[in-house]
Amino acid sequence: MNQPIAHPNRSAGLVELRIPSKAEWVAVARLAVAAVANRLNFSIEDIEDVKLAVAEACTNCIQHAHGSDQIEITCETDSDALTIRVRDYGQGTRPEAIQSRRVDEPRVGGLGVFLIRSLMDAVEYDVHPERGTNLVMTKKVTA
Amino acid sequence: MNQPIAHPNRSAGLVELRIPSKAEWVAVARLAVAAVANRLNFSIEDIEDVKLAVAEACTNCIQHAHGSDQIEITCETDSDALTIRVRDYGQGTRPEAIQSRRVDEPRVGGLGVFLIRSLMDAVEYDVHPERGTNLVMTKKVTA
Amino acid sequence: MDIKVNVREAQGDTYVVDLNGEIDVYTSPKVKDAIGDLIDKGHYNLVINLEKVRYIDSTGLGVLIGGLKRVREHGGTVNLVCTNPQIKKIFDITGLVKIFGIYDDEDAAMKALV
Amino acid sequence: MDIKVNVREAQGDTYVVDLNGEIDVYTSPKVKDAIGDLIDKGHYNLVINLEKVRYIDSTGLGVLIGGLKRVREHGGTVNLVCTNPQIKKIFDITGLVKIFGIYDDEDAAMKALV
Ligand SMILES: Nc1ncnc2c1ncn2[C@@H]1O[C@H](COP(=O)(O)OP(=O)(O)O)[C@@H](O)[C@H]1O
Ligand SMILES: Nc1ncnc2c1ncn2[C@@H]1O[C@H](COP(=O)(O)OP(=O)(O)O)[C@@H](O)[C@H]1O
Repeated sequence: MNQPIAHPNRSAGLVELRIPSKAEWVAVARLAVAAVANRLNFSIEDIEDVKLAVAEACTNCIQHAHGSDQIEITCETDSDALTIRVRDYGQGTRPEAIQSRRVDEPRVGGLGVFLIRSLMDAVEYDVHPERGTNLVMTKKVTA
Repeated sequence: MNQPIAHPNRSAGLVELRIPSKAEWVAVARLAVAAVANRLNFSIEDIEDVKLAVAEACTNCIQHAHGSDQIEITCETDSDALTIRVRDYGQGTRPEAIQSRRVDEPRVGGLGVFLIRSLMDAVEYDVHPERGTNLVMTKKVTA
Repeated sequence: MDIKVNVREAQGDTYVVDLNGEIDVYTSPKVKDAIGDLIDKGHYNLVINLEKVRYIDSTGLGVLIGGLKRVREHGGTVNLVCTNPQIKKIFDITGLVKIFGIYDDEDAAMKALV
Repeated sequence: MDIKVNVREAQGDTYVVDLNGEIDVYTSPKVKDAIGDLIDKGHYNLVINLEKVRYIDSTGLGVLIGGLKRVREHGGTVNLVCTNPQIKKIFDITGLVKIFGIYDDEDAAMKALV
């Protein structure tokens, strides 16, 4: 908690956001990232995909990363891709937990990671039971 | 530059944002802050006021704070007020420079600080020629 | 960034839930409560109108799935009205199109119910 | 978060500049260029239609003021069409209402020009 945001590869197009790990602030992350995506040449549909992926990631931090009071979202923009990192400093999880499934019976839950993987072009989870979860996901601009 | 965001009074409702000090990212600050304001009971008009004040502050960082590559925006929310800090780490200015004027002849420029002071309920500039500029402004929720 | 929920009685013993806004982790409890109330009162045939929903996430989907599960236990069903292509896409990629009846207008959703 | 600029020739030697979107530090250079082009070509009586502008900041105001200054040197003028209450308020508190002719529709802005 409360660590300064690390900047290994600070670039000109880096936007960093921190929100409290509470449901009411997810909309802020969603809209800020949509505004970032708007600066690239994304279609409206792609921007909606990115919004949803970020929201799912934040929702998971809030619901599963116990002990983390903040969520850190960084956006790195290129002319041809948007890379978004969502991380918490809470109680993490085991890699096996990060599974995604399609629905074939009405069961509540378990759709977040599936949606993230479906909507983004590259998704990498760095999970650790103690250190919290670090998700890096990329959406490519398709011209 | 590149200082970690300082958290003297971290509170539950604190949202922090960093954008590159470039014109194209001001819209991200504007929309993120609007999303934060939306979480309080602000009227649409008040949210527009807050958006414009933040944009004017960011525009000034971009146009006047030479040597600062980032702008830091923090929003602290209360049930009855939104306090926004906008700071840069660039070349600052002298207090006398922070003046506001009304227009009585068509002259370009010099409206930003005036608008900030007009639209927000409390505005405090901490200016320094070397350390950069720190603006703290508050908008009260009027029920 | 909020949700408006409106519940209307329709023909037969069916109820329509109109949703207007965004359904996410913050707003979905309100939707869940509205649907839960109806089910608690013994109404098991529902149309949920998503025409004015601009955004839904997995929490919102979870509320809809949860509602469907509960009414099915009583032989009821939940039909959805949805026209937004982005939201349709979400039902599509999650496979929920195969679980929910999804219709382009309320009339069709209603007819399929009774 | 972008601006669309459209220039139309109107009656007499007047031109209308239609703006659609948000005018801020990022988008205002595009507006400045469009107005500057017209003035460079000797058109000094302009109507700038802000009806579809959702947002303007001091950079945008500066572009309008700069245009007005330039056309006035040639005996011309700039009239604005503006209906958005928030934008009207900005012209009001900055005192720009006293410098620009601001009208509720293009017809009125046009008539006041010629
Ligand atoms: N930030 C996180 N911290 C801890 N665990 C996480 C995090 N993100 C995902 N997980 C794990 O991945 C699982 C699958 O997540 P998801 O697909 O969104 O479904 P759900 O949240 O409904 O369980 C979660 O149940 C949780 O165990
Ligand atoms: N972040 C900042 N860094 C340095 N100088 C600033 C900053 N913000 C405001 N100023 C000073 O305040 C002056 C007034 O700003 P403003 O009212 O926005 O008008 P303008 O930007 O058009 O000059 C600027 O010209 C500048 O000297």
